[in-house]
Amino acid sequence: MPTLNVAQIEQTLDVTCDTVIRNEQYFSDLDGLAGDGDFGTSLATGFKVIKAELPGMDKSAVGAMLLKLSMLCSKHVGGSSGPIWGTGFMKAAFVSKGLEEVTYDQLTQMVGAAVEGIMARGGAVRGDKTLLDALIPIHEKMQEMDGSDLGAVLAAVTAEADKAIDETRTLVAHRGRASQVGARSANTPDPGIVGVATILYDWCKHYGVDYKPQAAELAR
Amino acid sequence: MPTLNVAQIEQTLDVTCDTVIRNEQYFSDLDGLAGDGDFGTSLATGFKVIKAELPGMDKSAVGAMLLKLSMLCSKHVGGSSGPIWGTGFMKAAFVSKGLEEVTYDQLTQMVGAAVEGIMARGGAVRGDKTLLDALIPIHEKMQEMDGSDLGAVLAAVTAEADKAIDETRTLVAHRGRASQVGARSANTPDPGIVGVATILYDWCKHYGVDYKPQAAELAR
Amino acid sequence: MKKLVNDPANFVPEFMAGVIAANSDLLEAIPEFQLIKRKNVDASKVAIVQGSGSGHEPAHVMAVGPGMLTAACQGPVFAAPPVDACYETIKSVATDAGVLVLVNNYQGDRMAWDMACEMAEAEGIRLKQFIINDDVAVQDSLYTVGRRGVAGNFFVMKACGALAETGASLDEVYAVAERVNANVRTMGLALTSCIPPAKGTPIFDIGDDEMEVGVGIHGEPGRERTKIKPADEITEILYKAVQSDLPFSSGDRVAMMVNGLGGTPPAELYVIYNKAAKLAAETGLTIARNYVGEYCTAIEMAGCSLTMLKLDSQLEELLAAPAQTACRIF
Amino acid sequence: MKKLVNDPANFVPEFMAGVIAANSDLLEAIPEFQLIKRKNVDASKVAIVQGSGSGHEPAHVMAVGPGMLTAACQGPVFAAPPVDACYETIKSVATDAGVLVLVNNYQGDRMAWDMACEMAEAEGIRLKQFIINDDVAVQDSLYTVGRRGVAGNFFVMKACGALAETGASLDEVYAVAERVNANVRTMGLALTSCIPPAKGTPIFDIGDDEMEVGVGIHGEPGRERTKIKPADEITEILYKAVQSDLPFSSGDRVAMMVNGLGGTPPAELYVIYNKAAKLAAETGLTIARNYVGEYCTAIEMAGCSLTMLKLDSQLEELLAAPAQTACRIF
Ligand SMILES: Nc1ncnc2c1ncn2[C@@H]1O[C@H](COP(=O)(O)OP(=O)(O)O)[C@@H](O)[C@H]1O
Ligand SMILES: Nc1ncnc2c1ncn2[C@@H]1O[C@H](COP(=O)(O)OP(=O)(O)O)[C@@H](O)[C@H]1O
Ligand SMILES: [Mg+2]
Ligand SMILES: [Mg+2]
Ligand SMILES: [Mg+2]
Ligand SMILES: [Mg+2]
Repeated sequence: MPTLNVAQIEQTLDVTCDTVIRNEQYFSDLDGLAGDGDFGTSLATGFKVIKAELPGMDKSAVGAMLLKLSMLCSKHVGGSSGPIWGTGFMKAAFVSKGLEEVTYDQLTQMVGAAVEGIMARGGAVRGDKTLLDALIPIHEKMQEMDGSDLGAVLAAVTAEADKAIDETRTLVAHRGRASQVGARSANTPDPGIVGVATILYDWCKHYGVDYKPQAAELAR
Repeated sequence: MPTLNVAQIEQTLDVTCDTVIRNEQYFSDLDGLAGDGDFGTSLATGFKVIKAELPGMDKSAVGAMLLKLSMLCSKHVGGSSGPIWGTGFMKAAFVSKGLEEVTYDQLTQMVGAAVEGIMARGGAVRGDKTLLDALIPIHEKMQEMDGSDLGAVLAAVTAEADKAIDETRTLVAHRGRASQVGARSANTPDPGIVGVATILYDWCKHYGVDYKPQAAELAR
Repeated sequence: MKKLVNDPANFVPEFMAGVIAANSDLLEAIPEFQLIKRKNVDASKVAIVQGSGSGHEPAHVMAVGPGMLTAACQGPVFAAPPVDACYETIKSVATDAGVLVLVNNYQGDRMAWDMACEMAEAEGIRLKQFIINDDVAVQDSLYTVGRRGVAGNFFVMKACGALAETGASLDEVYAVAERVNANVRTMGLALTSCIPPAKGTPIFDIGDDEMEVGVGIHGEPGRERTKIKPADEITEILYKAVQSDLPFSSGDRVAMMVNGLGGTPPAELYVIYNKAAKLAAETGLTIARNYVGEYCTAIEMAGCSLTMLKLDSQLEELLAAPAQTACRIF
Repeated sequence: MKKLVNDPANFVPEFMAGVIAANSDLLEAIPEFQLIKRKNVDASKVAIVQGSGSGHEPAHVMAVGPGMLTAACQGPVFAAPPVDACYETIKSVATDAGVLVLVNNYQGDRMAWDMACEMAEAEGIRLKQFIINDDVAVQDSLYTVGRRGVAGNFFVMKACGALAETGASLDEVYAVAERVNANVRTMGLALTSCIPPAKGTPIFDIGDDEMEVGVGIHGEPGRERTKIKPADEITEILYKAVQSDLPFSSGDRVAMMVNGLGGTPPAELYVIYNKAAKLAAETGLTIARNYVGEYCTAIEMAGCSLTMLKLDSQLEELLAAPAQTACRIF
């Protein structure tokens, strides 16, 4: 069974930084449709710092690196995204505390812990039209699969996030700023879900995993 | 020799009201080029009141009617135009005080008195790029002519005002708000001169006097 | 982008440096956390803190001063401050009498302050958190995070700040926050969009002949988009939404605020006040205090909001008490 | 037209009615002449009056109150008031101590006030007229009517108002007007045009990437049209024009004002102040008092002006004296 070590996860995070920084404007524009237009900037501000600090971070364990990431989110990401992403990384860090590499099962548990933490932090549930509508099915899909082919897992979870964009598009948001505009959040994609899907799709491209995007926001 | 009685002058003033009211926006737009864009509105505000009050005014003498007109300008015309036009009408009223009709010579004196009054009020001289650059040559032309054919006089003074538009166009204003923008008032027509010329040209049309306008601002 | 800015990334620190430079007798900053606090905090009195996205000036960092906030931190434009800035804000003014944390009801602000409060309490700091939600434009239901906190926030800060100056206890100051919030209602309207400096483009599009009724102070869509109406009709829409919601009724004494959203000049706000005062008289309300100007802006958005607060004698006294912030006329 | 207005013809009377409704304890109006005056004028003190076009709020009618103007009248937007309004303004507050008529240097205002003053003097009213001309953008020469009166006007009103309250004579108040005017300089900058309600369209056109340096408060063209520059460079342009003109030099104590032109939000004004304060420090100036906000607007124009006043100890006292107008925060 394949495992992921600190260096491999660092690499993935570095790709994530690039994705977030490159999409600053696009993510903010999406947030402008039913929100307040800061999602891209908030995230990119933090990930610019993460990108810069990643090389020098404590690499003694996966958990140590993720805890530092969580702290950088608390410090440099404003808006709802700071607490949400900060909480997610923190919970995943707790699961991977002291581990120099993580197994597929541990990885799945990390995602599960992040999902639970985010739900507790913001009170959102599935169907509230937040990035949890991507993360929850991703976690379920990871539980279903055995992890022998990480490429296949990546393609499968990207597909979940991709699907979530279109499946939630017509919903009315029940959490976050978008929920305060009532019916007018319907027929706009949720920027958080698009963000998660875009990150995963960029991982596919980076690792040479073949994936054909469906939602307009991915296939642009 | 033809004379002009109160009713005839009233008629001319009524035509003037229509001209000023119709050109409110255009005159303001011209004033926006190097001034503050209120010339049309200031003038039209006053002439709307004049138009309404004209029928009920004291018609015992030309002077009495013009004095009332002057007072309405002081009361209802804001900006520089209030004192300028108010002073002009007032000085003309003094010359025509108690007269039920005026001769051509008296008419010429009235215009001369208005010119002097306006010069004293605002300190402008010929060439300062104000409506005096129309009124001064008009007064001189009236002194040259004998007034036996009032239609010919009207055509001739309209031509003076018309010429003044183009002759002053390239000048830098030395009086009024436009003077405070320095060289940037050059190559814009003076709204006051255009106003005088437009009124006279409309008189030509109303009284069936043939006149071919030269300046772009008249021939529009 | 028609703005007086340098590098947009420095917009918030630079304007905050300007606020401090202009008020160095009264205020000091901790730039690392985009935090402004009063000089000489009195440890025997309740401290009042707040912190939210930037772009609403004079709210929130410019509301710091005697009789108002004790400290406040700013996030980036329209984004809640990072968690650690919130935490440091509480810590920087934590008094023996305790800290009242006033949070406008946005999920981002709430989560950040929740985390910060947990951290501060873990260190033994005594505090209470209160959530402000005066925006009637939000059609509340079980499935949303509830109404937004908007210009009514001013009255909560003012009343709490005045009461804290008297040496009242944390519970007493908290109770006044509750009473103000329960009696204050706001509704906003936008004529134009606005441009967050870092975004560089308008936050939403709106036609030349359109207005957004019930807009949020971050440009969030409101109740509806309609053709621009005359000022009196606009005032009626805002007034009815606010008046009917509490409801305010005949005999009530109220404070009325016409708040400019940033791009609307003073004279237009008085055109709105003129009509709103007439409508209040028709309802039988007495306007005991009025506020016309910029209190909670949305960068340079053109538009306004109308706020009414139902007064009792204590609130009336608290509003009348002296206070001082970075906003001055003379 | 993105404005909170009803019939544009009623814009000025309606906003003035709003100002009176919001300040009925302090002020009263004579609507026929678009005139606002203080209640309870003290006949033993010098009265100070002003009147100019509307669209500059809080100047000029909103500057009426104890320690500021005694009365003011408004013309239509951007047009001097009619002669008879000026005359009635003088008459309405004429005191035994005399009237100081403060006129901003525009030909329209000057002619109207000249005529009004002649009429008032003919009736035996004691008065003096003073012309304010602080705008350094105007390249003065024998052939113009001279520099415009802009935001520096605030300091003339404030100093004269404070001195008049002490019971000073007309000559003494006039002398202070002279001293303030001799020591105050202003330069403005526009990012956008503005729309007089009755005109309905912008007063001038300006490109999306352009700014107008030295703009007048009625949108009059300034010294030059350039590409938009960063806030710090803009501040340098304004500062240098103002500083070098008097000139202000090392060791001077000054009052500094960053005035918003109507459409620029508070935070941006503080970005300008932040840089201007640094430049002043480099010159060796001490900013004894500062003013950041809207004092003299050009309807909803985006942009600002920078004003500096060189202080002496009497002026510093006069600026610090209490005053009250229709503009309030609390
Ligand atoms: N309570 C919540 N739980 C989980 N995710 C949320 C929650 N609220 C908002 N989000 C996610 O955050 C995104 C918006 O982030 P951001 O723009 O930073 O927040 P804000 O609403 O404070 O401006 C949304 O698109 C949504 O996916
Ligand atoms: N000193 C003056 N003497 C005569 N006419 C003048 C003078 N100043 C300005 N004008 C005329 O008045 C016109 C502008 O009028 P108006 O827009 O009402 O004045 P303001 O400059 O006060 O806005 C100018 O086009 C010019 O013809
Ligand atoms: Mg957002
Ligand atoms: Mg004009
Ligand atoms: Mg946000
Ligand atoms: Mg004018």
